[in-house]
Amino acid sequence: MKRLKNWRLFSLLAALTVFLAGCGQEELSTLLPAGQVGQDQFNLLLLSSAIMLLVIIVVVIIYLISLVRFRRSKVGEDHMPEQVEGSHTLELIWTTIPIILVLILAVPTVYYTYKLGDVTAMGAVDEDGNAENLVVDVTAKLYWWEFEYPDLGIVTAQELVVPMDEKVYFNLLAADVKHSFWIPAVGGKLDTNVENVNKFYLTFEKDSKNLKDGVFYGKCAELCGPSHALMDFKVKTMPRAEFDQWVVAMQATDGQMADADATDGEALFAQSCIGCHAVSGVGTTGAAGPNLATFGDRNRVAGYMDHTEESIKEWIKDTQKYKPGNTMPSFPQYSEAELDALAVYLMGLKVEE
Amino acid sequence: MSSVAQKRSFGATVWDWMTTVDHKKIGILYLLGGLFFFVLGGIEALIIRLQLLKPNNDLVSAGLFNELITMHGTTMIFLAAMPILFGLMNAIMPLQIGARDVAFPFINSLGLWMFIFGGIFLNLSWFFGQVPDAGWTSYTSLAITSEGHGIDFYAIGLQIAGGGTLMAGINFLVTIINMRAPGMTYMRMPLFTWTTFVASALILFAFPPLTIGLFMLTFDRLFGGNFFDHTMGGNTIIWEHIFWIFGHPEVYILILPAFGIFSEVFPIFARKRLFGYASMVFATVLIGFLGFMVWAHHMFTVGLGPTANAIFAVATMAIAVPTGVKIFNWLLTIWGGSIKVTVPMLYALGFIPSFVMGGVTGIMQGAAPLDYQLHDSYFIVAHFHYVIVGGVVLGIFSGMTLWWPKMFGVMLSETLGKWTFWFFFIGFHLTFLIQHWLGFWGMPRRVWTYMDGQGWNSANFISTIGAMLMGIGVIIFLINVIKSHVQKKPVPNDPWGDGRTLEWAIPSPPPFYNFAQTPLVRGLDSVWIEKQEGNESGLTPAEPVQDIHMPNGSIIPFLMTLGIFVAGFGAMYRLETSWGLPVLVLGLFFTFATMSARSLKDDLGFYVKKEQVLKDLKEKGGKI
Amino acid sequence: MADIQIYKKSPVEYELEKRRAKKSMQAQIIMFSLMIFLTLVSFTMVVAFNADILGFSKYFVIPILLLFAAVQVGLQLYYFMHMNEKGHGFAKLFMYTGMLLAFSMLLGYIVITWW
Amino acid sequence: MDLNKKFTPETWPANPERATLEAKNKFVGFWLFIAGEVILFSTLFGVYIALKDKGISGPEFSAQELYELPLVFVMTMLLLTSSLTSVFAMYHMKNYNFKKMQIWLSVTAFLGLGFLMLEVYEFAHYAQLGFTYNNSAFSSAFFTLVGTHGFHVAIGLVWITLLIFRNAKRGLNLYNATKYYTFSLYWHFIDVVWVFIFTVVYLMGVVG
Ligand code: HEA
Ligand code: HEA
Ligand code: HEC
Ligand code: CUA
Ligand SMILES: [Cu+2]
Repeated sequence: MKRLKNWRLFSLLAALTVFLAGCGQEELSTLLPAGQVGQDQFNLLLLSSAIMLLVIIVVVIIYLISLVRFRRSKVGEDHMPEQVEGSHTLELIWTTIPIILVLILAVPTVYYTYKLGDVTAMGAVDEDGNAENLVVDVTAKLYWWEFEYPDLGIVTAQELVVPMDEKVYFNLLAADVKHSFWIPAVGGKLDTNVENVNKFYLTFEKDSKNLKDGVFYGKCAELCGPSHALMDFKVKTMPRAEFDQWVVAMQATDGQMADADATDGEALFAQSCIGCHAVSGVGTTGAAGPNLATFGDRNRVAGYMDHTEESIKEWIKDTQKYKPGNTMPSFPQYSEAELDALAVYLMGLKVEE
Repeated sequence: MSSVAQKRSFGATVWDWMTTVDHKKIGILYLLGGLFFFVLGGIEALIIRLQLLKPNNDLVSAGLFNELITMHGTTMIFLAAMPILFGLMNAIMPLQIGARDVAFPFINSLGLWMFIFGGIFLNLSWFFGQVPDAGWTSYTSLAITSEGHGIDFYAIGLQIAGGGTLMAGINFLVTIINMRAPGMTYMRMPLFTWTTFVASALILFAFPPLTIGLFMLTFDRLFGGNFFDHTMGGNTIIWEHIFWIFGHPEVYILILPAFGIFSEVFPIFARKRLFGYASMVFATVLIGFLGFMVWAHHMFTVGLGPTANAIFAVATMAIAVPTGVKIFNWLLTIWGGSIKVTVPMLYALGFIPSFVMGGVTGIMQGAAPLDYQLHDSYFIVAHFHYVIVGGVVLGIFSGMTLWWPKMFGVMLSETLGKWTFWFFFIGFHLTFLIQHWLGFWGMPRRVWTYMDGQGWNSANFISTIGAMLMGIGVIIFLINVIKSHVQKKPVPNDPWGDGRTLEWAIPSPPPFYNFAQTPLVRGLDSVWIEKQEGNESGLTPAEPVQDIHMPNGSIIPFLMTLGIFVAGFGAMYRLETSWGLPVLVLGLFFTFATMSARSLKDDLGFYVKKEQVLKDLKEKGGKI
Repeated sequence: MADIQIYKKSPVEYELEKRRAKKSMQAQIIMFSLMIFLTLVSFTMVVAFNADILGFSKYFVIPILLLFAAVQVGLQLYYFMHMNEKGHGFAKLFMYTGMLLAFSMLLGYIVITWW
Repeated sequence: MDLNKKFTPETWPANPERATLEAKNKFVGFWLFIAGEVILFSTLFGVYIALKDKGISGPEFSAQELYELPLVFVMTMLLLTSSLTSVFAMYHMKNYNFKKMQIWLSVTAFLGLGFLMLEVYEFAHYAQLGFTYNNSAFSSAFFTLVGTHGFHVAIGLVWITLLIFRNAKRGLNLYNATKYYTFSLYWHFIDVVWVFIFTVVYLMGVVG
């Protein structure tokens, strides 16, 4: 109990300094956690910052005092200091106190390590054999993200859609080189290795609708080639009911046709793009390009460009210019009209209202 | 006529430096080579910072940026910081223990040339247009798929330079074990010698894993190995383990000698014996030992599981304790002293708060769950520049200014030195302090650009300005060096007035045999003791003046390394050219031939005659 | 540094030294036989294990194999490489440190971090 | 130091391998080098253990099926015996008996050569079966670990051959005594590594 109280005091102190220096933006700052995992980590940050601040303050105080008091200009040119050998008492003190400080940090560290690493509930099923928890399979590819919901039979890309206030479990894997999956505002990262599946969970407790762009930002945190910096993704969080609606809408995209004004684009797309890009949300992972079933609902093109028809056209014309090293071919042969048609068609691919 | 003479003497000078086995000259070559690469790596850093000056900047392309960070990190760690420290160790450590030379002068020179050729090999990649681009850590899924020969330059270049490092490490160890002057017991050794010893032991144990790792990387890329190809059963995580089993001790190889330098500087300029000498030694050894037990703290997010993460987290935090002991001992050394703020002292004073700030963020990263957020963000960049620049680089500058007169016989200007310090110090904090927050705000490291509207603009701007200030500081330092060497005022044995260890009792620069008579050491800070007792020379000889045995110079180390260097190119182009294989074989054969030449020819060195020593003594004023 | 002092041993000393050398030679031969013996046992054990003669479990055989290897290495180091003699303090220090580090690295690498 | 200084068994120092400072340096340096090699080989062992039986080589190329113990046993005996012969050689060196030392060292070299030939045969045999370096992660790790050891043996052979011929005429002195001695250390260390190779790679591989 007592420790808890001290803890609060420290937190307050640390929080103050951190806040004074600014907290960053809600959709991607680790200082404004939007879920339990991020919150746990933030608490650890506060605790450790407080300890570290204390250490720094103590060191700096001793340092400044000796600097002020023992300058040669002050003690005199001929002053001969006493040649002290050492002091066992002092040595004992400055061994013990750091040990205590480290222990104070070590206990919650170990606790949270196990807590955040606990994925035993991942495979749990209820009586009917349905999964109790939402599981998302994440596949990281050069330079885009694929999100499959294996229990729901749907797949999407670039924008992760998740329900709020429940644990969402993730299977992480890389398809080519190593990447790392990070949603700063929601929780820490976990690498997507090439040879094994990593598992962890996150909880999302803030509705992304209220954010600046209506999404949380996700990042690739492991150097993966020239366009590593552009390997962003977005996260939409919504109440469970809304999520369920979204899932139903996704499941209904199978075989759906475009509106009348986009049939030209649809034809073109079927001709050259469908080999890599699915336009139905029903399916599994493994496509060569991102699933575009929800393309119209997104707010970025290729993860980072503005979500406008202009960007789409630019992108299709010269993909390497916008994401060097990515695996989509450019289509410079398309006329302005054809590009327009494609853009209109793509913008029309929506499952949300 | 005169120009011919001059030319010949120039050639002779070059030959002299190429064949030298004198530890002081080798030290100078290490230092100059390291400084060259420091400026190179610094220029790369400046370009990195300029690219990140504003959002969506396009000063450099994405590919080039990755090449720049890789080469910046690799150059700074392997070719700048370590060699400069080696330079100081080489030049000073034998003097501190009263030795005439290092244990293996020949191998010393071999190590030097391997560093230089390895560095050249690595940097030739710029001229071939195929530059390493997978980060200085070269994680293998990316490093294996990276096209061109960039990563090959990295693997082979580091292999060559790393071999040299290993030799230097063994050489220092044996020197300290065997060549101490009479009376120089282990517990009387200056702390710089101690840290050299421990850092060399770390080299001995940390570099073999790197050798293996680089070997596997080379073979995977060039000879069809499958260590890291998961489709063939390989495993990329092996590389991460091996790299960090090497990599974490490596950072202590860098910082411990810097700690040693500060442990010399504080007593000299506070006129006070180092506080808690024995605990300083113990802490050094402990840090070195623990350094091997924490490598997985770089891999918290790899998915090793909570047990591994928890164990390595706690082990990591333990390092705070011995490091804290050192910090407080330094504080208590200046406490009650008589502090004179010269340039070396200025760096040492700047070091304390800077390093503590970097060290404590290291402990924060050690808290594994917190590191899930911090890892691969700019927070990490901030942490390690705080410990490296705030610790190692300040240590290097401190040590260079402290021993420059001893090594070159030239005093650097104090005024310019202070300008350098303030520009560098302020620039340093400006550059890296704000990066902690960039990390908190979600900015990953190794990004070549960033979009507007993420709240990172002004922080990056400030950071870049800071880097420019650091650049100005370094330029002033270079000007200082040139200016001081042009003026070239003679320097006394102990230019700082309060030298405590043996190197301050002999001329600056010392004669090539260092000590006319091997000194007798009567305690810690032996020169200080002698002077307190009224012995103005600071030395008590342990032997009469007699003939001195010295090793012969040799061009073989240079040639031996040249062979390896050539072989490296052969290996790299073996697959796509017809000349690759023959060149590889030829290079290795050449190296082997020079090796045999060395072992077949008895090289017993020569003697400096007693009369010569006496004559030198007289010229220098009769004192030893 | 220079030349070493040439010192002529007295006949008694000389004999003594010779005898000592002989004795240590004998010890070395005994140790060698021990090593051969351990090797033989190791190989036989494995052959027997494979032929299912003895019915040992794998988890019994492997530790024994490793133990025998460790003993052999100790014998090599102490008898053949003379680590038991004077003037080998630093050799011991570095060999033990090296082995300790190697051991803990392998332990950490294989046991706690490998999946 | 005078190279041509001739010794008699009576004047020959008790520890000729570290009688001068240069010799002491080499002696210490070589031990340190060996300590470094300990780490080098344990890294290789770690890699091997992690990659054992990994890859697409197929069941006929699993450690259990592949290795042939009789061959390994012969190799082991050769190497162990060569360790003993080099001990004999050092015994004679301490007694200033140059001729006998040279003879025993030659025996050592021959035994080492026998070992190396068998290893070459073993590798060639595996390659013939299709188990080549490029076959799988397992094969790369196997050949690298065992091959690095074999490479050390080869270096040792070249070294001792050079020593034997080079000094045949000049006899034993304090300059080359250290060289002989460090060679014997090196040779024993190679044996130490082999003990672990036959245990960890072959025996444990066959046990499965
Ligand atoms: C000279 C170099 C140097 C030094 C000395 C250190 C010192 C330390 N480092 Fe750092 N580190 C690097 C160089 C260095 N590091 C580099 C280059 C990287 C990045 C590599 C890459 O990914 O590219 C890195 C990365 C790195 C990571 C990985 C982060 C990540 O990628 O996720 C971690 C994690 O634990 C870490 C921890 C530590 C710790 C605990 C120390 C400790 O030794 C610090 C100890 C010091 C103190 C703590 C201060 C003094 C102590 C006191 C005043 C006593 C009281 C203190 C307390 C009670 C806390 N470092
Ligand atoms: C010893 C190690 C060391 C040192 C000293 C430095 C020094 C500096 N580093 Fe660092 N850095 C690393 C080691 C080091 N670095 C490593 C290991 C990485 C990780 C790489 C990776 O991710 O793989 C890294 C990465 C790194 C990054 C992150 C890149 C990224 O993740 O995208 C940045 C960005 O700010 C940076 C900046 C700097 C700056 C501004 C300095 C400054 O302190 C430099 C100061 C020096 C100068 C400014 C020189 C100026 C000289 C002149 C101007 C000379 C002009 C004169 C003539 C031409 C005659 N470095
Ligand atoms: C060879 C496979 C391939 C083909 C053919 C292909 N693409 Fe792509 N496409 C990709 C890949 C891979 C990406 C992801 C690129 C990245 O972000 O790194 C992508 C990304 C996109 C995006 C951005 C997706 C998003 O979620 O923001 C659009 C839009 C797009 N492609 C449209 C098209 C159109 C239109 C065509 C046909 C004219 C086409 N693609 C043909 C592979 C392909
Ligand atoms: Cu994917 Cu960085
Ligand atoms: Cu580390």
